[in-house]
Amino acid sequence: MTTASEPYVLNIGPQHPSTHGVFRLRVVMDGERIQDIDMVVGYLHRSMEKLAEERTYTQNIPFTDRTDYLAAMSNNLGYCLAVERLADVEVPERASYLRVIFAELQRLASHSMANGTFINDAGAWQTPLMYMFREREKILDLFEMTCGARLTTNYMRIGGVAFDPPPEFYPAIESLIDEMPTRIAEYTELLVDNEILIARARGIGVLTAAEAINGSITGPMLRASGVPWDLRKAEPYCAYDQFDFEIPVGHTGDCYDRFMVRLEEMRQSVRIIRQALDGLPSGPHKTEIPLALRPAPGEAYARVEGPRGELGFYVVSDGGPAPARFHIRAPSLINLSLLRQMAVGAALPDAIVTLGSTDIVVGEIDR
Amino acid sequence: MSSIGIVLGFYALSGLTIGAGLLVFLSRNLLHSVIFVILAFIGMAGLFVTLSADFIAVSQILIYAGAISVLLVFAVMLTPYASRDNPNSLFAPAGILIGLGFAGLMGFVGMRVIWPQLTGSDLEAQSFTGTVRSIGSMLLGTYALPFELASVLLLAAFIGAIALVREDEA
Amino acid sequence: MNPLVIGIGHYLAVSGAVFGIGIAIALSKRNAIAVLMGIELMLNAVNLAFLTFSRFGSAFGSEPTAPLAGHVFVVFVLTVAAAEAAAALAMAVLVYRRRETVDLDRINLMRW
Amino acid sequence: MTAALDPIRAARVPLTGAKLVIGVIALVILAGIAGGVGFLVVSGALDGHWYDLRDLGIPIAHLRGWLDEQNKAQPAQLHDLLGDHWISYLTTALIGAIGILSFVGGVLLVLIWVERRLIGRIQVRRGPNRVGPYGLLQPVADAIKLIQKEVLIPNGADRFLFFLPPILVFIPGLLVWGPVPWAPNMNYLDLNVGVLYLIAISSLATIAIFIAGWSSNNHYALLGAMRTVAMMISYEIPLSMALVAVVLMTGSMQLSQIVQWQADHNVWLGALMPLALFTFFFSSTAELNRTPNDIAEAESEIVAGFRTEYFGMKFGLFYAVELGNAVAVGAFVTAFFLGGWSLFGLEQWIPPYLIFAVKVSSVYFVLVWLRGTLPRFRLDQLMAFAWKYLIPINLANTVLVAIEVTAFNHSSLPGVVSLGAIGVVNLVFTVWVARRWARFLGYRPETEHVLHPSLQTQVGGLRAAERLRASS
Repeated sequence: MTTASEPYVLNIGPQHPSTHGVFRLRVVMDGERIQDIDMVVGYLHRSMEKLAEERTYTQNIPFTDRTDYLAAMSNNLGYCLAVERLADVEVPERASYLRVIFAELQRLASHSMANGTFINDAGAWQTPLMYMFREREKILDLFEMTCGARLTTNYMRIGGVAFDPPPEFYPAIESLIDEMPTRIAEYTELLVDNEILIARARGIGVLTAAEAINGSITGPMLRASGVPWDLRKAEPYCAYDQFDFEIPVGHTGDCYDRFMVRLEEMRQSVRIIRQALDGLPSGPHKTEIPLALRPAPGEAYARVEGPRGELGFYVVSDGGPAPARFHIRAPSLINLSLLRQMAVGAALPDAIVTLGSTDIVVGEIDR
Repeated sequence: MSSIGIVLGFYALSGLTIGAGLLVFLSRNLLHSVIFVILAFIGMAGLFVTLSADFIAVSQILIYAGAISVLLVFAVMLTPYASRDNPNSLFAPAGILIGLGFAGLMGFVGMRVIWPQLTGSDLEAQSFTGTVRSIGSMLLGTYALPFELASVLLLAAFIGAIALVREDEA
Repeated sequence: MNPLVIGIGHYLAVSGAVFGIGIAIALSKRNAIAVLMGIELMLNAVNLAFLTFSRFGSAFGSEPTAPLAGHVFVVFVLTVAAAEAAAALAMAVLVYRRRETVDLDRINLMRW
Repeated sequence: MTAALDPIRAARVPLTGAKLVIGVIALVILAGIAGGVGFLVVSGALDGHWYDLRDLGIPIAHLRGWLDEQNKAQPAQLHDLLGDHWISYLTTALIGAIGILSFVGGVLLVLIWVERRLIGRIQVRRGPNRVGPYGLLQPVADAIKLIQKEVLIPNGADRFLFFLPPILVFIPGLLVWGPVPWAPNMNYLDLNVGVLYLIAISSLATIAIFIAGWSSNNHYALLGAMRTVAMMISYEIPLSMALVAVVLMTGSMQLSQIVQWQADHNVWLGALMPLALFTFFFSSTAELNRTPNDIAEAESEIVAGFRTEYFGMKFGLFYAVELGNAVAVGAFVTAFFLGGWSLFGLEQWIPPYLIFAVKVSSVYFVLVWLRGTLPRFRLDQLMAFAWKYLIPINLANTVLVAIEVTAFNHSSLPGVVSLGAIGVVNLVFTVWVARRWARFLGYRPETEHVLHPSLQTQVGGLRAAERLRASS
């Protein structure tokens, strides 16, 4: 005999505290159990990939800020790498180092945000989020110091970076990098050993390595599932092959592992920034390129390890000043695609925690 | 009992109880009638207080207003929308007549019989100041067997309810 | 009867009225849950009568604690009421699951 | 640069000479007042007089005596109808009710500010600091905003049932303050079934919340209501069992007697029965819907639970009741487990109600602290914790306490020895049973605990993943 209770539809979003933006989950529930999830995206669609075909290569850089607005630097970097590959532009050594520094700072900021909101979704009343925001603030101040903007940085240029950091940048980043390990230790002390967090996140939203690879999951989610894969090591770009760092790899692929992998990656980022600062070469920060760059007809794909995963930019040139085709491989969208598999059969709170652990940015999903 | 507080309290509370009881009967919506039945339970608890039965009054609120009413609301929720109205059956006229007859009979008997009751100062003397201790010692002394039986009954009802509503795991 | 001197009669009248309402509800409602509410009201009325006699009549017992026997009975009635409510509501839910209704007029498998 | 970014550090003002002098003067004045009061107390000039403000019950008793004198002068007719004491009863009842209500109301207004400031401090920010000095008028501004809001009813909601719940939760929220023992003679509603009364009154709120969730015609509200009801019903049992231990130990259900017992034996029940204290506190947080048990209004999951559709002053009532209940829980934890108004004899010098208020505030602070720190459990975890964990070990605890009380009542040992033995036994029992039972239920911190990610330097795909898996 079964219950006569009927499944009902719960609309989580588009306005909901834990969808991290305008994104809607149409959940079919039986009591508190989730029977089906329908992900409705597109509320933030701005048609960026099409718009990019109307603008010059340089004009497109600000667009990439606005896809993943929590990791603008990484997006800038990926796009510039793709165009550089297309147009065969050489990047000075100093620019590569600066790119690494800023991409890793961005990773720190983004992972702070991801872990903070994850704990928030698990129910902590904003305190861990505020703690992590404290460090993120300082990183954003560094961005502001260098390029005048905090979120939509528009800092990388084709052939280098827009500005050399000002002199006051160096003491500020030194103090931040010195402080950061103690702060991460503080988070570890506050959160990692927390019984409630373990109870909420252990064994929830498990993805095995095979499932993750089948779903073309990338980034911390893939690493949490136990696959040692990181583009910075597998296919080093910029100057990553000159730095010494390690890839944190999780054990079970649950939400807790994702949290831990992100926390560990923050430590590794600090390590990379430290090495890059110590070895920062002098020289020009940019190769001059023509205002209207006209690459030879052809196509290029460049990928970087963004905070959320493999961030790929595919650019096709027909010889004109604007890309003929432009496509972004957005890790948020692809990581989100397995939410249904992870959350069906779980309870509603578990689904929310799982969603929090996938660390989506709706601007990147919808582009 | 002629002190003005008790007299006023008695009339107010009996009015509340009987009125709420009538509204239980008259409400069209089953959930509204659950609300009114809770009100009747609370009025009844007030009447118990006027009888200086403090323990029973508080237990009444705890068990009826706190527990049984939640069970009632749960049962209403678990049944579908269609049966959330409160219709009368074919027996309604007969039922109302029997109810009226019984109420009239009891009222008549209560008012007409000269009860061998305590009055005045004897009644004041017997006002129970603390009933808990006595009830406790009686429950575990004179009435120990019924008390144990009652606990067995509760356990049986508990297990029975779970067994009835439980879904098969398989 | 002096309306300003409350005695057994007044309480019994209230008890009778509530009991009558309970009977009327229990007999005339079609919904099983409403019937259960009627029964609970009747039990309450009985409790009131118990407590009334316990309060007003020490003539019914000789021991000093004897009047409180009424209270003890009420405790038992409360117990039974709680048990009964749980079991009856479980049955109502079960009947609903099996037959998709809690309408007592339509639960007539055992009529004849 | 970094200092300016840290709001707390930037807010710290250096200590100036003028401030130091003012502080020293204030301390001297305070010491003088304290000394004067101490002299008065020691000389016994205060004891029992109407101006003995150490216990507001004494002036009230004097007032009653005076009013009863006046009562004799009334016309005989009125006297026949209303009796000897009606003026004094009426007056003291009014004074008590107004006193408690205004205290609770005032405390609520202040506590909204306190809670927000404290949470702000915990979260490395400042909290409300714009409206009035130090943001003190923020609750008033909030209340004005709430009152101004338009009254809307959700589509398809049951009008009658939608308006009822804020009132229905408000009544028990006030009634629960009746039996609070403020001081030896300050008990407004000193029922001899006080403990039972508390449980009964707190169970009334369940139905109101259920109706609130159902009548809103909103899935989130219904989910929240279901969660609340499930949790409140479940946690009422361990809560009552913790109180059973208290009642067994003190032999009374009267709150004033419970506090008096603790004062007489110079001991806090929380020290004697740590398990009961923990159970009561944890279950109260569940009944209150506060972190870590705030699943009923889990913001990140079901928006605001049963009160999703409530706004304006209806929401304000829910909010006020919730806050008031948090303070009330502080009061009851204090009365049952932290010795109430007693402080090892110091209540002769310090007004007992001040001791009580300080204890209540500290419990409330713990509640705020928890709210600012912990994530939240899941519904089934909480249910399992109540039914599988708290209830069995509290049953065992009840039996243990019953045995101890019998031994205590029959022993002729001095109180220090016997109560100390009871405390030690209970502590050992609590720790041992808590651990054993958790193990029995399958809690394995060694295997399920923190697993730090392994650090790799080589990349690879699925095969590498399998290799890693096999090696770990």
